[in-house]
Amino acid sequence: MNPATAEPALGYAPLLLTVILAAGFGAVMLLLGSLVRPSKPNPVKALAYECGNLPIGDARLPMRTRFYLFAMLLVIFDVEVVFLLPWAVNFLSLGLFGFIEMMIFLGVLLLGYVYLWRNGGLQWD
Amino acid sequence: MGLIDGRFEKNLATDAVDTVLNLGRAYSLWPVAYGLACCAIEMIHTMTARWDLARFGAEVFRPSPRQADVMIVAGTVTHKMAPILRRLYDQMPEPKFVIAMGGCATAGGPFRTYSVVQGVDTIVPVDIYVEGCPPRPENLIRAFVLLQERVKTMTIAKLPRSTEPPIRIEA
Amino acid sequence: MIHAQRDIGTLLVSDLAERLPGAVRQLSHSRGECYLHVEPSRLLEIARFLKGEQPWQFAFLANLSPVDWLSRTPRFEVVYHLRSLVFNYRIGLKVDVPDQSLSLPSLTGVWRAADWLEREAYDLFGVRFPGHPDLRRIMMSDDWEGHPYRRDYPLAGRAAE
Amino acid sequence: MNVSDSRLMTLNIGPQHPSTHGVLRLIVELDAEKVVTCRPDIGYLHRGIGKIAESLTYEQFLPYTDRLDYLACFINNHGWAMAAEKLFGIEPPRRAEYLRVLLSELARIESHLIWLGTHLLDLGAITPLFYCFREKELIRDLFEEICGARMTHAFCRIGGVRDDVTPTFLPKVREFAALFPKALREYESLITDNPIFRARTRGVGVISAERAIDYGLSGPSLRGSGVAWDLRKAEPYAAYADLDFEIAVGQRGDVYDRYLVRMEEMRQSLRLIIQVAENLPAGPVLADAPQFLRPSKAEFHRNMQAMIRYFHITIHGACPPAGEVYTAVEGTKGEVGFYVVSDGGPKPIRVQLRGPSFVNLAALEEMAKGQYLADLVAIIGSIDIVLGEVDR
Repeated sequence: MNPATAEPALGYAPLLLTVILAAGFGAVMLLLGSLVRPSKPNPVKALAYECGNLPIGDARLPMRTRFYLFAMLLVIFDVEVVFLLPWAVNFLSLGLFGFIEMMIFLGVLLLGYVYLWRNGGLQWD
Repeated sequence: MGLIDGRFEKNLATDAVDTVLNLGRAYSLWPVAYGLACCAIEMIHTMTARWDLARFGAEVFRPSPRQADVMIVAGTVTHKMAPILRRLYDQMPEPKFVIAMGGCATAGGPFRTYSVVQGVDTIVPVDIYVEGCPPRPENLIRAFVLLQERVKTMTIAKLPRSTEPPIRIEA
Repeated sequence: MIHAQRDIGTLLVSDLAERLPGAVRQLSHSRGECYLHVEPSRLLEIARFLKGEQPWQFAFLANLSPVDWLSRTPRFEVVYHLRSLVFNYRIGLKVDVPDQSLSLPSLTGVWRAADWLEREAYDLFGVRFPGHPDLRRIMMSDDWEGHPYRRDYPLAGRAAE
Repeated sequence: MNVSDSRLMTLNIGPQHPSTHGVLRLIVELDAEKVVTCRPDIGYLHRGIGKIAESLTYEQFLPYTDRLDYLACFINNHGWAMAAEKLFGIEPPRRAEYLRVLLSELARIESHLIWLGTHLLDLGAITPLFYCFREKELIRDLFEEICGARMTHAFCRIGGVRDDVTPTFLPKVREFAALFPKALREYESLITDNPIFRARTRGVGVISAERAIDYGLSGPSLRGSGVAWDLRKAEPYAAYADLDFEIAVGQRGDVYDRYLVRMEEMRQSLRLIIQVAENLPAGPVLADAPQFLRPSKAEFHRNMQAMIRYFHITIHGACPPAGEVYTAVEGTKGEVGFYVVSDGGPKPIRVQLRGPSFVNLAALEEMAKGQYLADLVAIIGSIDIVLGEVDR
């Protein structure tokens, strides 16, 4: 029975443990920080920093959709990289099958990228 | 400062915590990138390879005051600049220090005019004054060494009522 | 034909006497430089003439500096330094600022460089330039009273400050 | 593109900002990424140096000119000394003229090096800053060798230079002159053909020759647009007339051409330095105009009249004949002008300092209109402003 695909004996417990450990580590660090660091709040410190001036203008502005499009592109190609990671870890065990599967995945996304580039999605204005 | 500052008398535990905190603060004094005039050029020289402020852990010039510990006032402070300088100082997190670099920041320098603040200590509390117009890089490095000594004397323990003896003026 | 810098002044005065009579009061020399004393009312005319005319083409406004003579009437005088890059000529215009209006026509229409130079002249001396698109203080903060470069303004600033 | 006002974002690029090269504040209105208007707000370093000049004698004011364009201090001193000499009617000796050219060109290279370092730093490349400062330190050592100060040396005097150069100075200058071309090639290999640098600077911040002249631009900002105007050639002063060098001129007037102009200018400065180091005439370095200048120290110790005259001139200052003079030298940013009016007294009654950075900065709004915000940073770097000269 191939160990990788077998039902893990402890179920998903190890996964839960790592999540708790990771989150816990972060939380403890932040808590310790709030205990130790000096905190002297004052109204000027709470002001938005604008190169030394009083903040002018308003941050709530209608943003152009261009920004939103670039954000979406980032998400797509980042998630693509996330999928590469597990493959890279089990590269040998997955063998040729995994390789071909991944190449198809990358090919599809590459097609999307070329389509995007062709249609001027990467141009700013 | 959180829950433990100024709460306990000076004892073994606070000394240990002090040592750790002060070690971290003294050797990573991040200056805010804030050059006003001619002294700023000498400040950049101190940062680059030959004078190498990195040996003292202070080569990271943070553009935003939010991530800085030291404000080096390098140049002439004018009345138009004073409120901005004060606001930048207020927007820096504690513990923060000020180095008044050069004659202009220390006492107005050669510019005794209508538009120049005669010394930045009328605006922000200054820790170290550096003489020179502009000071040589060695002066600025000496200022950082002095500042590190001062940082090492900081403590979280409860300070007794008044630390220095009152100044007695002989009759 | 490019003239020698020495006799630019005389040639210019004679040329101006023909085309813009009465615009130039006198010609003065100082250390080898020639200065045209210009009627304040005719300043704009002369400026366009000096910049546009083919034989001169003073297209470069190098400097604009008011001078406060304090005890003399009229008290202020503005000195313009012009250069002709094509012929490498150099001339100075001296214009007395009329005391009651304390203003001279703005030359931003003729040279773009005059924009900031006039704002500085207004800020530090109080000489107004009607016709300037955006005449406000450039050096001092907007709520500053008084004009610091005047000779009756104390160097170390007024106590009220 | 009808831009309703509500969509414009007002951005404060304030006095404390890494890319404003000092305490310059820009109020920029942005339409998403494009600059709609960009109004500079200056005066944060206004020290009133022109007014200080009215309360000092000509010799006392000289160190203040160091603090105008504090990247190339010697060139300002040179300008002020020339203005005073013209007023007094003094002629500095040949050796002093040659030394002034040598030191001015060293100061020019030093200023262009810090321009290159910080300009590239703003565009995101930190390596050139450390490369340029390596050579800049060598130049500072040269100045320190002859006058003890690294930066604000006030080494010029009315009537010449303060002292003769030390015997080891010229060999060190030759050493520097031998080493610097290699360093220049090193910078150019890093930057000139770098595709990112080209993408960030080619066609950015364009200004035509006519508009540049109309705005009164001078120096590399003007020559970048194709106008071959350099005061060292147009009005040869000091020893520039008998030295041969070319003026670097660009074509398109964009950020990249201004970069090429300044790099070529460094080479021409080096040529000048080598020529002066080769045929430096012998002789005194300070003119002796008894009625205006102080006698030499040797003379001071020898006879009584010289001592009296020494103290008199030191305390009351020498009185030039009444008159006015406008002297301009080719600074690193452009035409550094001194308009001095004297009524015959020991102190000038009016000194107007023409700061090229002040005049060049006025053209920033036109260059930046319609460009991206990131390009605004490149344009500021390419005009190369120094706030000491902008605010005076």
